[in-house]
Amino acid sequence: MEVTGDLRHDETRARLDAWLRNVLAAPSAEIVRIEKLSGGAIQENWALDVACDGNVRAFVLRTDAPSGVAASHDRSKEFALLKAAHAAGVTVPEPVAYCDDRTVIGKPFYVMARLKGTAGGHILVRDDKWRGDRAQLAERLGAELAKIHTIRPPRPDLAFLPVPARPPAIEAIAAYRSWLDGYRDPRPALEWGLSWLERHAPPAGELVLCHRDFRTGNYMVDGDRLTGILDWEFAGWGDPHEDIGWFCAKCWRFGADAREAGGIGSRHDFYRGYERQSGRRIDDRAVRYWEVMAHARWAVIALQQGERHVSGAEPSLDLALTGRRVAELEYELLRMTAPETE
Amino acid sequence: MEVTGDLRHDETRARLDAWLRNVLAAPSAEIVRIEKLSGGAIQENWALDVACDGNVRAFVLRTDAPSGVAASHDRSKEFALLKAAHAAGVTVPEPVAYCDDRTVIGKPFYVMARLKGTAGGHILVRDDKWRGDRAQLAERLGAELAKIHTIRPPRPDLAFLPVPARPPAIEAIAAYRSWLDGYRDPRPALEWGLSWLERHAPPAGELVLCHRDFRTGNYMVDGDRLTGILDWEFAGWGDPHEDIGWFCAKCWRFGADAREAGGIGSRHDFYRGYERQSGRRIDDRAVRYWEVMAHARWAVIALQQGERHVSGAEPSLDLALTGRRVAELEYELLRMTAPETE
Amino acid sequence: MRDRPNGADLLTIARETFVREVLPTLGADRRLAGLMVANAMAIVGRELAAGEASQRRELAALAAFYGKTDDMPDGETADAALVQLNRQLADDLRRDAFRNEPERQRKAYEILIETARAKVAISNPKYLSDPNVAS
Amino acid sequence: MRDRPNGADLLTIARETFVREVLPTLGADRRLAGLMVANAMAIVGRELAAGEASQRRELAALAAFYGKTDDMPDGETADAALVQLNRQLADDLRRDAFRNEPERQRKAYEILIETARAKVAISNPKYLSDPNVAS
Repeated sequence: MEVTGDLRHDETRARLDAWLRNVLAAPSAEIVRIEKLSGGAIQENWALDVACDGNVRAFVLRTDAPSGVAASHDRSKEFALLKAAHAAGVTVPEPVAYCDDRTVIGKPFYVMARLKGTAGGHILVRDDKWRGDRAQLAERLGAELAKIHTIRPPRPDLAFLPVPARPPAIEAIAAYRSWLDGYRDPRPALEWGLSWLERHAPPAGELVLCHRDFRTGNYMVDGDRLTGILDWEFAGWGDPHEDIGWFCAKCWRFGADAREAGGIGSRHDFYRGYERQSGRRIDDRAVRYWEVMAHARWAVIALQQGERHVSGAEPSLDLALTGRRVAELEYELLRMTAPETE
Repeated sequence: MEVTGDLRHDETRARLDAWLRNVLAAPSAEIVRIEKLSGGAIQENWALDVACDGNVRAFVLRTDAPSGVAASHDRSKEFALLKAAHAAGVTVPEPVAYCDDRTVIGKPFYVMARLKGTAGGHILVRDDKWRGDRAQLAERLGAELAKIHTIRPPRPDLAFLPVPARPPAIEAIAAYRSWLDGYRDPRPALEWGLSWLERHAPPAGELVLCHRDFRTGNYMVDGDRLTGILDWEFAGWGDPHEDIGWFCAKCWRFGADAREAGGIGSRHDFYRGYERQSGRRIDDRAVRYWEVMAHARWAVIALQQGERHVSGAEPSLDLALTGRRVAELEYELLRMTAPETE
Repeated sequence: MRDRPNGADLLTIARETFVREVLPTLGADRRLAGLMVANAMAIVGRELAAGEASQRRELAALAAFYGKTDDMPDGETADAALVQLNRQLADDLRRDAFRNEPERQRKAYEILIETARAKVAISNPKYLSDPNVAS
Repeated sequence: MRDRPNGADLLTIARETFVREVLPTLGADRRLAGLMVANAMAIVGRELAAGEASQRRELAALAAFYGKTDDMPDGETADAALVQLNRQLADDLRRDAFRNEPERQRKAYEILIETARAKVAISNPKYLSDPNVAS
């Protein structure tokens, strides 16, 4: 049997229809529209409209893109994370089913509900484009993150997530250094930042499920309403301040630097939402530390993205331009770690 | 009174209508369509449809572009040349009238009949685009050129054309050297070519009206039929072989190098048309000399075009790219003048 | 000798033509691609216009830092020297070698931030002019 | 040290994206502008990829021709030296100075045609590969 990667292929569609009938336990299920969604440098996302029991249901099918960066979970693990978050009351796309059978579309995939709205960071941060209540959204996102952080080890369903042996910051620094050891060029600015991070690393604290890409651009908003937190492929056990720092870091404000919480709200609103939901105080100094780490991490990821293009594995203007963003991330990392501040 | 350069302006159109009524000696004349034609780096050309005596007549209005290169005649002289060619039986757009009155459109202009067909060099030379009889067209163009060359000094109507004191080749070499003296960069390859041309210059012969831009791209073809020779602004007294060489030079074959006559026909067909019409033999060696000169001249013109962009006088990608074509013209010039051939 | 217009000039007019005549006519599904193309042209244009000056500055600063100013290499040799010196600095920083030498630490930082600033001036100069960013 | 992808690589992928995703969608009235943009990007990309090598070759050849090989300048000094040597050659050729020195004449020609060929390899390499042109 030939398996084609293009889901629009007739035979692939027919196999997918059969699989959907089975997982939906429906007498009939037929894909009436299928369309590749843009974005997703690491995964491929397809929008499916499925006629089922007299209704048309909107799904997303998520599978691997031709090449992925390191540290990304495979689809089965991502699906387990999505189920765990859903069970913890986090606003996420409802998980439908995971498929390991490569005879369906040629690679593993899972299906979840398709959310309404936009995730576009540049749209959400710009005053002239989005007119929702930003304070409310920031507070709501803080509360959502607090819910994610209620997921804690040990969790048999998430047993695939390694439990860090050292403090999470030290683990991260080691991982980035290890990657840099295999990278073709020396990056002294990044090394500077990593050594600063090592000197200032917080001790090990309580471990929670960190989303690890919780930021503007990775949640969906429909009008005023948050419809879901997306992109769970980097999640793992870590320091809760890591997610808060990633969300607030300057490199994820899409140019709306004055709104320190993801370019959409004040840090105060976001913190309040988190603190109310969790009943705990945020350690602002720890968050600031993880904002420095955020720039180091994003710089490493941007180097990895650039390398996917440069190596010839996946020639792409988007990846190439991301590679050239490393400069501003290193520059900001240096600005945050000047010798005067020690 | 304000005069605008845009002929689509209502008041300008009304003044143009009045002027047309007068020169056409028509009770009524009204422009029903006016459109700027593309191309024309040196002149602006406008297509006019004029309702006149119950018919719609098709005209071209020709005037100066914002900046022009050296050695181009003003519109009054160009109009005189067009009239002379028309009177000599050359296939040209019928001249209508010249206007020196700057209150009409703000600058001098003239009007001539608008020809049908295409002048596009790349279209005419490509087998997959133009299916006309190329042998016939090449012969016809040879005959047309011979008719142009029947116009000889003295001509009171063309008294503005300087009579060269030295052999035309020597005049040309002196003019290009003089221009190079004012150019910012040294061009040793061009100097090499010009010195070769000086060493091999033919003596003064009979003077004829040279069109000086008689080449594919400057005549109009409608289906199989030649409808007119265009672009008279460079014409002057010179050696008839100059025009023949310009037409046959490799740099004007639009890539169809095997068809030595302008990329559209064989040299033999073109020569035959010329010789039959003129009753004279073409001196092939002289033509080859002028083909070398053609490359030197085109290189100088391309430098001038490039300089219009580089100087900031007229920023233009088209002009900029023409500037970078100098390299291949100098390369060909060198190939035609290798030391072995002396 | 380079012909005119040179690469930087040619790329500038090509980008202007693209932004003025082509980009506004693109369909919504091609606009992002068009903007990325324009951005890449701008980056490369700035890189061309800047030439080798900042590479030379970086090399001179690093060579001075490591006391290797005797003979400054050039061309491909310079590229290799730049990689080698940056490798040395990266290794030293990994080991936190200047931890107890505040003056050397500060000097290394100056080289790093100047180099980073020069790179951002090529890749995204708006980042440097943003009032929220200026130091 | 330059970040990756470097200018030449970035321009190449930008041009590929433009030619593949943007150019085919252009209206007939924008096609010529689009083709010119693609052509300019190709020229600049080749110029970037070629780097300074042919400039250095040209300078070395001219310096040898005029017996000035003692110390080869670099960077902007090299550009100035290249202009000055080309000016000298242009002046000599204007005066036909090598008319009675066939060997020098031939040597000058070799420098000229090699320089011209290197320029065409940047501006229009198809011209060099055309079977009607190859020498």
